[in-house]
Amino acid sequence: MDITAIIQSLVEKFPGVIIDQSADRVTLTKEAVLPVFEFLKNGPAACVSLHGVTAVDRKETVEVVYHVHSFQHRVMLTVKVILPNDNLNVPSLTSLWGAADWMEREVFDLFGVRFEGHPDMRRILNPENWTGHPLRKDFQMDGVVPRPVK
Amino acid sequence: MCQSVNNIITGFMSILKGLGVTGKNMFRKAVTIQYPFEKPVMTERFRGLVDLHTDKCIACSQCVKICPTAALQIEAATNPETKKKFPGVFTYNEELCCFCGLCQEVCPTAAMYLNTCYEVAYYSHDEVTKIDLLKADKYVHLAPPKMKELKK
Amino acid sequence: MIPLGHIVILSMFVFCVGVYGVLTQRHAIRFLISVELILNAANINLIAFNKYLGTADGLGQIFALFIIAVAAAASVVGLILVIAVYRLKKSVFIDDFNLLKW
Amino acid sequence: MLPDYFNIIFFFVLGILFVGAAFVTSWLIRPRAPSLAKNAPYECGEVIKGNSRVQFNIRYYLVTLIFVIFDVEILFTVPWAVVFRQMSVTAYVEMVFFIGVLAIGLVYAWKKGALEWL
Amino acid sequence: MNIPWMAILFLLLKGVAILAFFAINAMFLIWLERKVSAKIQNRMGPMVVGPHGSLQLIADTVKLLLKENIVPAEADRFIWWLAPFFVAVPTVAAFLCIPFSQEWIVSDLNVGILFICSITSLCVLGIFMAGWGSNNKYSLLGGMRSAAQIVSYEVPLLLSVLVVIMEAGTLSMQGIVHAQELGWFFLKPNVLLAFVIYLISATAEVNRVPFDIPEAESELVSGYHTEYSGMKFSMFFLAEYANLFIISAVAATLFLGGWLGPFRPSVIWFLIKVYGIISFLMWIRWTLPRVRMDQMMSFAWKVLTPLALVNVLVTGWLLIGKG
Amino acid sequence: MDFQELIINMGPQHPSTHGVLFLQLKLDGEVIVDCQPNIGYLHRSIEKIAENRSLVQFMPFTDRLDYIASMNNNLGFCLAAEKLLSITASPRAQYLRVIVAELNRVASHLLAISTFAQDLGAYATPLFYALRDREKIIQIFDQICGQRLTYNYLRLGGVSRDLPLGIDQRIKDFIAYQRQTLPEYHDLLTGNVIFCARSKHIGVLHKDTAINYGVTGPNLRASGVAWDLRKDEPYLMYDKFDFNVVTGAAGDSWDRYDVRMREIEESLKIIEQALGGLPEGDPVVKVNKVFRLNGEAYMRTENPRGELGFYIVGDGGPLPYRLKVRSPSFSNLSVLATMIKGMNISDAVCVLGSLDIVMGEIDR
Amino acid sequence: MNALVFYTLALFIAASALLSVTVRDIFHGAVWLAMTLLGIAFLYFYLDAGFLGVIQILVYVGGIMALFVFAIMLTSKIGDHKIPQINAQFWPGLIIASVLLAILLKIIVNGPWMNVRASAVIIDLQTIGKSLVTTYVLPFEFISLLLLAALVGAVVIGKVKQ
Amino acid sequence: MAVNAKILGAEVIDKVPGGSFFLAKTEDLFNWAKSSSLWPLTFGLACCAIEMMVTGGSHYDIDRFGSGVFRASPRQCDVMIISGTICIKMKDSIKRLYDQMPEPKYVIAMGNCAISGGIFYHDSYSVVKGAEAVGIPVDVFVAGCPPRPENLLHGIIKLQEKINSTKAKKA
Ligand code: SF4
Ligand code: SF4
Ligand code: SF4
Repeated sequence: MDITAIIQSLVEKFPGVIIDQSADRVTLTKEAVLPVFEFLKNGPAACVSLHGVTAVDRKETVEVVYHVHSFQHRVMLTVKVILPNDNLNVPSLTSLWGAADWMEREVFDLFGVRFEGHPDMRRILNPENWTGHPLRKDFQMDGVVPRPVK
Repeated sequence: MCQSVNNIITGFMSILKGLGVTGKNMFRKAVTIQYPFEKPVMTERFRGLVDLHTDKCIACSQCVKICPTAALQIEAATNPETKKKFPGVFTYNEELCCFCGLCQEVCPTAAMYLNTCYEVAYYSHDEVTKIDLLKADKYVHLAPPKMKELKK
Repeated sequence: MIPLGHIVILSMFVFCVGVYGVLTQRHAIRFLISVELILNAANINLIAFNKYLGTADGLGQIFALFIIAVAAAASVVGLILVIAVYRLKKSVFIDDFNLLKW
Repeated sequence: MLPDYFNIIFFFVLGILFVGAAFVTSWLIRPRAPSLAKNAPYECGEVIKGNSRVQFNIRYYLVTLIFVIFDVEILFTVPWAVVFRQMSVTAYVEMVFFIGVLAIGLVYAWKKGALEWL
Repeated sequence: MNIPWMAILFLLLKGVAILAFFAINAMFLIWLERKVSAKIQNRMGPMVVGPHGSLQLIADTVKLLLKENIVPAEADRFIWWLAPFFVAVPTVAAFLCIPFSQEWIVSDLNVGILFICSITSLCVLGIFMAGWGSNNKYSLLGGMRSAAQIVSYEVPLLLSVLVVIMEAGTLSMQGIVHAQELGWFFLKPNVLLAFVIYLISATAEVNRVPFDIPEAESELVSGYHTEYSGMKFSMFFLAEYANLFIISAVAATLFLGGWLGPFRPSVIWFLIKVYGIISFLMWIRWTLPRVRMDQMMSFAWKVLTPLALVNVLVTGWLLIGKG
Repeated sequence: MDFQELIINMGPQHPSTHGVLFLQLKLDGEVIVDCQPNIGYLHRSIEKIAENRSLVQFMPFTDRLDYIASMNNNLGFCLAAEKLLSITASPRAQYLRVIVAELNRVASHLLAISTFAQDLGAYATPLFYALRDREKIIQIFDQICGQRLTYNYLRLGGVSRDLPLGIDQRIKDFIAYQRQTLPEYHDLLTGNVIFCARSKHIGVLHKDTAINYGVTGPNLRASGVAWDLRKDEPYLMYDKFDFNVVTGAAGDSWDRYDVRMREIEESLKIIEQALGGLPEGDPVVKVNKVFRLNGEAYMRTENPRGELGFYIVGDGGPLPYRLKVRSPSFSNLSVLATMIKGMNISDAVCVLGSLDIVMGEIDR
Repeated sequence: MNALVFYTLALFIAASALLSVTVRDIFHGAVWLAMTLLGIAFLYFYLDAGFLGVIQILVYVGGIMALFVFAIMLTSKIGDHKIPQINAQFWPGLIIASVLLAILLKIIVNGPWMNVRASAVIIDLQTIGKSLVTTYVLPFEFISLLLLAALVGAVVIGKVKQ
Repeated sequence: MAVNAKILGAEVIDKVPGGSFFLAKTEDLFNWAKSSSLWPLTFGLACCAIEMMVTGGSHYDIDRFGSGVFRASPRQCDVMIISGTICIKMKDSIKRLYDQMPEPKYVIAMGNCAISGGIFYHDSYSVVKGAEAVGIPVDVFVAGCPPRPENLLHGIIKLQEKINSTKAKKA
């Protein structure tokens, strides 16, 4: 089963939730996150490893990016979920992967995306009494010296 | 019973083996370089402090632009006769530099280079924050004491 | 040499301090400490009498040895009881040791 | 010749003097700059959570207990060890019995898990 | 009442000599330790302060004298002050009956060997106090561990000493040495076993690798003396090395014939043996990893103690058979 | 019995937390009932900085992520950037990259096993031996690129400079030397009874847990999963070399140590082959000075600590729009809390040491 | 000199005994008890009972005191290691103890031993050893049983409550 | 800097009787002792810590200068080598550790990060700009990124020079 087959199976299994797809990447609707990952992990794709969770701040939206990986088929699939800025909530994957715990905390810390159902949604890298999410493009803080030379 | 006796013996032997290794090393020569008395020779690629062949610099600012830490500052000046640019002010903030050598790589005239000076310890920031790259004796004050003094 | 009486007076004093402790201390470990004092007072006497008036077979010293052994056994058991009761009742005070209910 | 007890006490006093002298010397020449932060207990540089005086595992106690028992046993063995060669075999047998009884104790404690750590 | 002033003066002189030896020996041992470790690790060790770092320890000592003394807030001051005394004073006292040679012994007590054993067991209390008084979790944990460890290894240690007592029939240190005039004790297989047990348990007693659990740096920072600074800390340090000397001296006396040797002065023989043992212990220290607490405890109780008990009985049987 | 629990702070300054990790341990007696790792004490905002640096300028920052294996970090970043820009490095450069990356792997593993031994209380000696041997590699790097730790050696399309003269002999000497000294480690540690007693059956990481937590690298292989990107998704020229993927059996601390030990040997093999087959040619291909970054690329490589991923998103400008570092230690550490529950402190230290984490890349 | 040493020692013993039951902090109490026991050990040395002195240190100070300290650590929390000394039994206790002391003192001072100065025998270890395995062999073996009983009992109590 | 002035304060002069010659000699002795036995705190922050380890290692052997006794507890050490980047989360801990060291204490800032923030000076939201920004007075700066081990040794020698040239404050 190669990557196209996996994406194909996804499209067949979950009609309507794949908003966008390319060679090794699919974009999902938010609601479908849990079932799709469940299927990816336990289904024929056997993407047993959650390789990474991250996000990209696209100004109006925030993309949450998941990399899942299958030892069996040797493929890495990128899954994206696009969240509007005013509702940065997405289901947590902690029920599926232990790895999701810290990774989601990191995304929360740096981007402010809240993962619903996460058991321990605290900051991880920055001090807990912080406000602001530093990797947002609009992040401002006193004491940050921008590099003078462009 | 046999098993545990055997275990004890192998365990004992393994400890002896370990002692053998350390014992053997006791008679190896020390690898220490006695630093202030013997100084290592820096390799020719060594990336020490940023230095400048003043005459070669054409004030193109490429080094300043590439520097990831903005450690360099240049003010270009133009020679009114030849219309050639040369650095009017060229300062280097050693405390920001990360000794990546990118400035050296990017310099079109090989004016910028990283010298082999590595003994950079000082008591106050002023000694290194605004190093005038155009001065010839800019690093003299950092030079370590001479060998004679050390062996007092 | 020091007169025997002086040593005995010292031992009496230690003994009485022990008795005082036993009577007044509410803390169980304190209580045991006092008991140790009493035993030691006895031991001092034994040794002193052995030295001054003793027989050739060293009865006094041997008796002192036995007392030390008994004291060791006693404090071993006593302290473990204190700990056990403490773990059960969260208290180290003798007033709270109501052994019947326990 | 001085009596033994004097030597012993003398050496104790000497030891105390030695340590005391070191402290006094140090007290004379050392700087003092106490501060609140300095006197705070050290805990890897983090703020202290919880209290340091808490109860501990009973195992420590059990081990010490067995030690005390054995200590007493050994103290009874020493006089025997000094003289048993001049005595008859009975002395030896008596000691075997004595040690045997305590060995039973050790085995018992072992089997009961009092020697297990964790 | 006549006071034997001369004798007291003489004793005082001996005492001062012992103290001087005590301090110099500890310094030398620390220097030796650093040099031995350096050798093992292909390094140089102290080099710059004095020729080959010979003045290093003087510098360390003076510096420790000059260090500020920090009393942690909430520390139990009384206990905290007392602890170094309890740790260091017994080690001084133990030198009382170490036979450096036929003549060089301050006082040959007739309970010599037991005196040393008992005096050094006072350290347990000092360690407790240090742990309790510091009001620090690492100290407390370290202190408890240390005490449990010392206490556990005391049993096989005493049992192996007992074997020697049986062989020699006396408790006096000189008596034990004299009993070996016909042959050093460790040549007998049962005493050799006792020697090994003694060395292992003595290593544990003085908290050295592989039994350095209370000071386990990678777990508990530095154990019960985490909070101690300056001179108080150096007392712990000093006591540690003095103890190292004491256990080695006892081992040399009990098993290796003490100051006996083919020629005089016998004190040379004694020192050679002692420093030999110390170097061996250092060699071990810089080679082996640390055992875990539970492993260490079960080793003491389940291996060494039964072994030592059996050894005592066997020795008794052998001697009875002979006599 | 309700025990009053003892809360102990381990770190941020603690000899065995490998940097500035802060573990808050709840103890019952000496048994850990709860462990709360706190990270971020070395959070240097590298991902934010990356958004303001060009790809070339960012290279020095990758050195400082996993500072024990800077070359491998350089490599990971280079490959990701090259993937984004569709550049292929010259063959010689690829070989050179393999050589330096594997050398660095050896150096990193040496440090890993020796700090592990240090955590087990093997007082300084194994550590100093490892530093002694590692120093030889460092000196080679010093000669190749002029720095001892922060190499900044790789460039888009190749490496910054070709090997200096005579270095290949030096590397060969090193390989011979290392092969000679490796048995010393085996004698000193691998078979040592105390070492085994301390590390065998301690901290068993089951295969499924490891995968579930995204554990990668030697830690995963020690649990018995034969997964090595160099073999399974070969990048550079790794498919040309003959080496084995080392796996462990039980997944305990000793296995993690042993896997590293054997990987050193495999790496030496790779270096030898790469040196032998080093093709002639330019060490770097010509690339544009100014790039436009479009689209996104994710590339992962096998770091000494596991799979290092770089995720670069471009928006058409010269600077990355977003750069994410997927660091192996981050996942490897996240499994710690579940592993050490119910252990005593000594074992916890042993497990932490065997995971071989580097705070620099965890906190970024 | 003998007398001087003795009276200093006696003072030390008496003072630390008193302190061990009167100081507020239980741990301090234990430490003072240790001092008392140490002093008593010296007293044994003074009385030429070297073996007893050694045993006193080894068993009492090194062993039993360690037990006490562990027990204190096992049962104390911060705050309660300072316990009030004055309670309802204070005055009765003090009075009873003082009266007892007075009575005993009277007995002693008037008794036949007050001024005995000659020391009879010096008992060495050999003697103790011999008596122990001959005359007193029964109590000797009994001690082993007692110790065993104590060990078993303590282990049972300690384990049951786990 | 101010640290040095504090150490041999007026109190010492008051307390040690004797002539000024003796005083000067003791002072020399004290300075010598202090400078020859600088025990560092086992404390690594970032990349520079690796170089610090290497400095302790066989090739450079910091123990030659008597500074090889790395103590894990701040109570027993004399010099704190800040080796690496100080981040906001870490800064309180560092300050606390510094505070908990007994006088006389010295600080070596190793690496540009500890000196000024170094490579992370610009654009970083979480890096403190050097040890002095945390309130720790630094005695010797050892620049580099990371400084070579020789450089750290050089820094220690510089610190020794500095200690040796301190004069006690006259009362
Ligand atoms: S790049 Fe070279 S020539 Fe251009 S300004 Fe810099 S130093 Fe001068
Ligand atoms: S070496 Fe790097 S950091 Fe330093 S001045 Fe040059 S470009 Fe800037
Ligand atoms: S100065 Fe450089 S090497 Fe040192 S910690 Fe900072 S970035 Fe790392």
